[in-house]
Amino acid sequence: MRIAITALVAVGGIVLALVSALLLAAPLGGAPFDESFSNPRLVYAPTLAVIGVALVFSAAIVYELMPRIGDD
Amino acid sequence: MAASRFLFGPLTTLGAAEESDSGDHTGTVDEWVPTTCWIGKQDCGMLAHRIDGRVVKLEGHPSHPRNMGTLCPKGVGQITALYDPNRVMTPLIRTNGKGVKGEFRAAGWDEALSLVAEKMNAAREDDPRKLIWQKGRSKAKSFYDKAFVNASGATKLHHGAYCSDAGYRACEYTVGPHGVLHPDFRNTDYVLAWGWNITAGGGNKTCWLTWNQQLIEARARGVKVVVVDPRVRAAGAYADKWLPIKPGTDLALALALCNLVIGQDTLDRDYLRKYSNAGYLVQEDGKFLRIDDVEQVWDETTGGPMPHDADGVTPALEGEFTVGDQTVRPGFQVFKEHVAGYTAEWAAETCGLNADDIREVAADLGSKASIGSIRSFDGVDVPHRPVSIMTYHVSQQELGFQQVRAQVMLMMLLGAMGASGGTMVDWTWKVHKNYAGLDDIEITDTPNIYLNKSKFYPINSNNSSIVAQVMNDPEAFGVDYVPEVAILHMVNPLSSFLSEEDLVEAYKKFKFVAVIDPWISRTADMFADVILPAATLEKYEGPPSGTDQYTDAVALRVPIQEPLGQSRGDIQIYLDLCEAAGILFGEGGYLDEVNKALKLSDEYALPLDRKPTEREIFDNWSKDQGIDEGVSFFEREGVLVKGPVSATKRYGYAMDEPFGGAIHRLYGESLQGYQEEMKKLGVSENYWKHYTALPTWQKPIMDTSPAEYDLYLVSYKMIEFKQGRATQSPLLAELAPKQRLDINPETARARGLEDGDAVLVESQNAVTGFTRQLKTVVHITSSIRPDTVAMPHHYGEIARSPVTEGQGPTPNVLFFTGEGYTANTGDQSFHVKVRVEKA
Amino acid sequence: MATSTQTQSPLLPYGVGRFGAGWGVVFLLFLVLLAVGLYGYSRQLIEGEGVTGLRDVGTMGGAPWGLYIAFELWFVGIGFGAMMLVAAARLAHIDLLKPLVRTMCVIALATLFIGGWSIIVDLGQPVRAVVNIIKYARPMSPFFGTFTIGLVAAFAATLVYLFLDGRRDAAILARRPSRWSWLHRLAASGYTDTEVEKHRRRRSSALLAGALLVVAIVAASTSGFVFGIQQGRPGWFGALQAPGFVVLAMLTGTAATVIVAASLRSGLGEKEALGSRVFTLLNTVMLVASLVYIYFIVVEIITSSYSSSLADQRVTDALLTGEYAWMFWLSAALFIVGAALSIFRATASRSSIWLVVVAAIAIIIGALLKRYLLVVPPLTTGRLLPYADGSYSPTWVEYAVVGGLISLGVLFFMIFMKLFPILGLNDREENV
Amino acid sequence: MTRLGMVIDLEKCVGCRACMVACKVENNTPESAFWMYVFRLEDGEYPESRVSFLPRPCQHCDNAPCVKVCPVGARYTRDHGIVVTDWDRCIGCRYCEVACPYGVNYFNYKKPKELQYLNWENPDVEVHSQGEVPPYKNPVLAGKFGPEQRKVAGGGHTKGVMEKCTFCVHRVDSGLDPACVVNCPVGALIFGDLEDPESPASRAIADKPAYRLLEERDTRPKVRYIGAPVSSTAREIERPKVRN
Repeated sequence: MRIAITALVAVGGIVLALVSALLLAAPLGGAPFDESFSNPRLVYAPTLAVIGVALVFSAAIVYELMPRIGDD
Repeated sequence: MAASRFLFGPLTTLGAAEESDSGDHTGTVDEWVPTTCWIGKQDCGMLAHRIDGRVVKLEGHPSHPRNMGTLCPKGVGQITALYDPNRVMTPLIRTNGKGVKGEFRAAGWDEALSLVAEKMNAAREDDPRKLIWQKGRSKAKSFYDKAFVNASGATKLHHGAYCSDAGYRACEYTVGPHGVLHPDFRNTDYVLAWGWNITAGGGNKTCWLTWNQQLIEARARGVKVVVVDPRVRAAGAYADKWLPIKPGTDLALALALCNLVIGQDTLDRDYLRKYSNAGYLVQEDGKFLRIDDVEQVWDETTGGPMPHDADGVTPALEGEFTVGDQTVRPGFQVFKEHVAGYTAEWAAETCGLNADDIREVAADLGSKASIGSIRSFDGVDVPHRPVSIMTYHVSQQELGFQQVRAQVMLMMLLGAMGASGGTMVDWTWKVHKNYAGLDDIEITDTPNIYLNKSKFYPINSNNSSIVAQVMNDPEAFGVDYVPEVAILHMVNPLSSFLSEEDLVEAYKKFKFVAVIDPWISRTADMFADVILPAATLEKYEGPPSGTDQYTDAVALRVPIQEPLGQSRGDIQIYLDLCEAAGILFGEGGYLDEVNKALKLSDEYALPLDRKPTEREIFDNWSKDQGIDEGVSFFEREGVLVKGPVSATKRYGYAMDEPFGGAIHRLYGESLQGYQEEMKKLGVSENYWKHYTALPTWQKPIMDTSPAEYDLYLVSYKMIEFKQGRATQSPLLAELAPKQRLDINPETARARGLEDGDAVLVESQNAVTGFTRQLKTVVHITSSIRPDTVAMPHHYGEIARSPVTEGQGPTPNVLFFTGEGYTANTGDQSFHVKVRVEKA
Repeated sequence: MATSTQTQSPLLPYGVGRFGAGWGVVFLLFLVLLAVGLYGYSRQLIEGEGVTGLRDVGTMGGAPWGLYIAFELWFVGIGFGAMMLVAAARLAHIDLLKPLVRTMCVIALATLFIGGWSIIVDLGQPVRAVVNIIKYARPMSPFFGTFTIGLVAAFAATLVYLFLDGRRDAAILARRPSRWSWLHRLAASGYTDTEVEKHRRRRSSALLAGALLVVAIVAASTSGFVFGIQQGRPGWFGALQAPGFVVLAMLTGTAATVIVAASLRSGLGEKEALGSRVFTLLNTVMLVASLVYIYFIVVEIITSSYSSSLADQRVTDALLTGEYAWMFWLSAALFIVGAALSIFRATASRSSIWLVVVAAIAIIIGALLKRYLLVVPPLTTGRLLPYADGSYSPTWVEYAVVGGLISLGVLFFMIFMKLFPILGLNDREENV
Repeated sequence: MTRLGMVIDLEKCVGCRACMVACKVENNTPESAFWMYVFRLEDGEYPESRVSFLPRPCQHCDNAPCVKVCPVGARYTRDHGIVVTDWDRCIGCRYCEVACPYGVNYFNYKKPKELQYLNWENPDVEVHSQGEVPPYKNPVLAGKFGPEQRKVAGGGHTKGVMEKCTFCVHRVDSGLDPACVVNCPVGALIFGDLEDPESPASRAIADKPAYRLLEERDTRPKVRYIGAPVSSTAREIERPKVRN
């Protein structure tokens, strides 16, 4: 259970970071030919990416600090 | 919202929302007002963009022939002349002593005007010669200047030493029109840009802008350009060849070219016979052979002397003949013999050039002149001699007058003066009164303050530096008075003339100096008793010509807003001043003189008993010109394009009376006459030695300076400041922020100088031994002869402007006036020997 | 246990909770420096960056990036290096470094923190930047798009590591009566030192250390990419930039650790935990990293000397023989001296600590110069159009601000060491 | 698709720098900021020295390095390929500037108003003008442009923000040519749609070889040059006031 929740937080963080950086933020790659390259597809997507990254590491805190739930 | 206010509010670190009026165009009044350029000399048509009464930009007027919708950097930048916070905004009256930095108090117009009127009238009553009036370059038509001079009886001094007056005198004397040499750009195949920066210098009649447009068009056509100049700079990109001539030796080159052209026999004999005095017979004493007061030629048909104006004569150009007991030779023969010693090798040695290059120029001139060819313009046949010389400020040197004469003579040999594609002087071939006047000077013992018709300068261009020398020692020049009151209108003699110490001494002698100017010039700062603030762009002025030499047009300067502060338009100031002085009304009064100067017909003449507005004057003038609408036509359209200039006006050959009836003076008989008279009256050789019938090479006096003065200093104009009134514009000062000394890398290396180093430049007067110094910085450029250094003009003119602070001095500090440094016409030389060392 | 600290207050180790006079003087000194920096920065905020020596490339002939960016790279490089050491200590079970893990974490946090601030002070619109970066940051832009994310990640990872790694020591301290026990209790956050917890600690610290290593290398590389991908700036473009950044980070992180460890050793009189063997180990790391880095410099110079591009040549010339030659050769000399001292130390019979410290100081200064040389000369001399040569010399504002930033880092460190034991407590320490 | 570009005919340019002043007045740019700059260059030794001129607006690259590196998307390529700066978003990091090989970026290191020529808010000026002259105002420059409605014209002049040539976006959007092009006395600057073979720009390069600056950097500028390329040994002379 502890491991599952930890993994969930970590994977969630990675997914959030990747999705927001690659899909929600401003487009990557190529010669930028129009205005859309300058705007994130979702405003504050970079914040989400940062939160995602932070989540990955806080998974460790979750893992170590989560109150005993009864699995061990 | 509050958050964004916090984040983007007008905190100093953010400032994003500083423009609170972003994008809201409603309620603004957006207008375009036509007017003409004020800062340059050719009065380009302009449109002022005005938003809510504030002019935000000046653009070229698209239909003005001279600029066709474009402007030069000065034209665009002059918006800062309009809104210059350092302009004089109220009349000022001096509160401290003269000759030092001025202290002024603001005064009302009434007080200032009545003070000037009182002083001016006192001088006039005492002796009208004691009133001096001087103006910098007149913008547009100077009718109101002329009217003031006539109404007040003031002595008019010339506008500036920079101009090309020696060249003007040479052209007036030799061929008639008022101007110096420029090409018929549309038709020429060969341009000898002589001492004249073809892309940054401007022409003598129009500014830089029109010439460049015409040059670029001509280049596209394939015109060949040869630059003769110690410094090539911007012209280099548009020159096929650069002849880096040694300063002061232009006459030697011109004479050698004449010799070569004669030698290769590429002569337009027809022109020489018909329109010049080349066939006039010259006696051994140098005078023309005259019978019954008529100059004689040797008629080849009859084999004897004939009056030059006799029908059907064919004057001999060469040979030696005997008439009575006289041996006579045609003027051309005299000239041919005179120049025979001026070989290509000799000139190469003298001018620091290559003999082959000189021969190539002569050969090109000969072949490209296509002597005998004709071109037709709207059914008018005009000789086509597509070779031309462009000459301008280069005339301001010791040998300037004769040097330009030799250049004109070179073109005369080829028949190119006034021909299609040839060399022009003025827009038309109207003969100036000096053509006769300069040939017929009666030297007087009691010359006026600028030594007009004196034994020193019989031909005289009116140079304020000489005026200063005369004022400081009138007896030495036989002058019996000293002027007491000066009215200086946008002129700054202290900087725009030379020999500053003489000028300072002289101006101290003025009991009263009134200045009309938008800025406090150095002269005003030191000597003005009263400063009357003139408007810049916000006034009526004109009418300026709009011709580009091919299309004729006329425009008008229309105020683009009310005069700033308490400043007034120049015309308004003269109306007010004349009213205060009691010379406005009645016959011979200012209004009467305005009517005459504008040639207003009776119908539109200004009434002599009522003070008109500036606008009224131009309304009357416009109507008199046949523009029914009056001045509002110009207020709406800006420019009246009249159409193409006809060939009969443009080409001397094509005029109803070819060349306006002037006989071109290859042989300058009267010049020799002046020399004889000057010798008799006892002046030093330096004054009379350049008065010779034919241009004669004589080594410049500056070359006798001691050997340590091993560099020639020449001066030049930059496009950014051409015509002055520009160094105080922050936009233009930004382009050319600092005075500098152009120096060849080799010369710099030899002195251990690097770009940007501070240097002392010291000049030496070879006649008096005086030296002068200034400090500037090094600008290394390969576009200059190693034995020559150069400095641009117009720095150091305006005294009271933070923009001009630290820009550096004018090179005029280093030049001398007087024997050896003044042409025989009284014109300033801008050549001197200097030494340069690290400061 | 530190014996010298037991005379006055036997309670907390390593001077935690006790603010001595020496500490106070140093603290005050840096506080003054910080105040000067703040004043300088306030001038910059009010007047604009015209008060700095920074100016535009091209016609203005300046460098738009200067001291701030050079120090930023230097700061974060030290931080990333410290992170790598932390990770290495855990992953390779280097027990010798255990007492220094917390020190290295704090070094990393302090330098990353002031590194971040160095970017902020360089910006024309700092407040706007904070908002716009979290709103609009573009992953394609190495500097703020990815690098700031890297910086945040590195900071977060180190913070988490420091926190979890310190719970046991905090719990030990929390049991002792002091004014700060509440803080230590908070930091301990319920740590009981049970076997289960120890087990979790081992697993998670290994994973975290791995993450730390990855994040440090990625972030250090990204800061190399800020320059390495710029085709338009002669002297920057190159595949070696990113690995060079990683190696230099490792090198400077180690050097900084050496210097801090030596200061702690003398300041805290901690000869036992920070024994000669610790320095020998760090010296070995420095030695390897400095040799690799010197090799990188040589490769870089040889490559650019053969560059066909005149503009690249010009930058190389400016470095080797021109305006910046003194700095370049000084930095090279410092690296070589550092490496030589390390070699000497590694082979010498006597094991002096000061030798290592001198080598570390030489290297860390050499690295700073190298950072300056990376940023500035390509901007002032690396021109592709015929602009005249540029110049850049920092103004007092920049020196003051950089001094302030360093002070900020030092103060951060000094405060931390009074709240928590800066060195890890001995394993023999009583159980919680 | 319209791609607006500029053709610069070096065979015509006489280096007068009128375009620079026209740009400054049009966009009211601060001192020492030359969105349009004209190099005056010299090459070779006396007497074979050669002078040449090189006008340098922003190159408006198709593959703009500045756009790629902008961390917040303040620098972007808008309709018709014009590269602009959103001065409302720019954070002043100058990354665009260090990435640009052409040196076209100008940062506001000081309060621009103090350095502007048309600023009429200077207290000294107010005293002199006696309040008669209305303040400088050009609402067009401060406006929002295009479908994206962002502030990109020369109206920003905000301290701590980057600026550069906009191809006079405010003029181009209303069908006018850029100020420098309109003002060039010798017609050396030509503007138009590079995709449209009938545009003045396309016609100007139709029968003459044209090249782009620093082609090897693959920035693909929309500014084309006609005439002899500038020699790599050319040195700059007659620099304007370059530092403020």
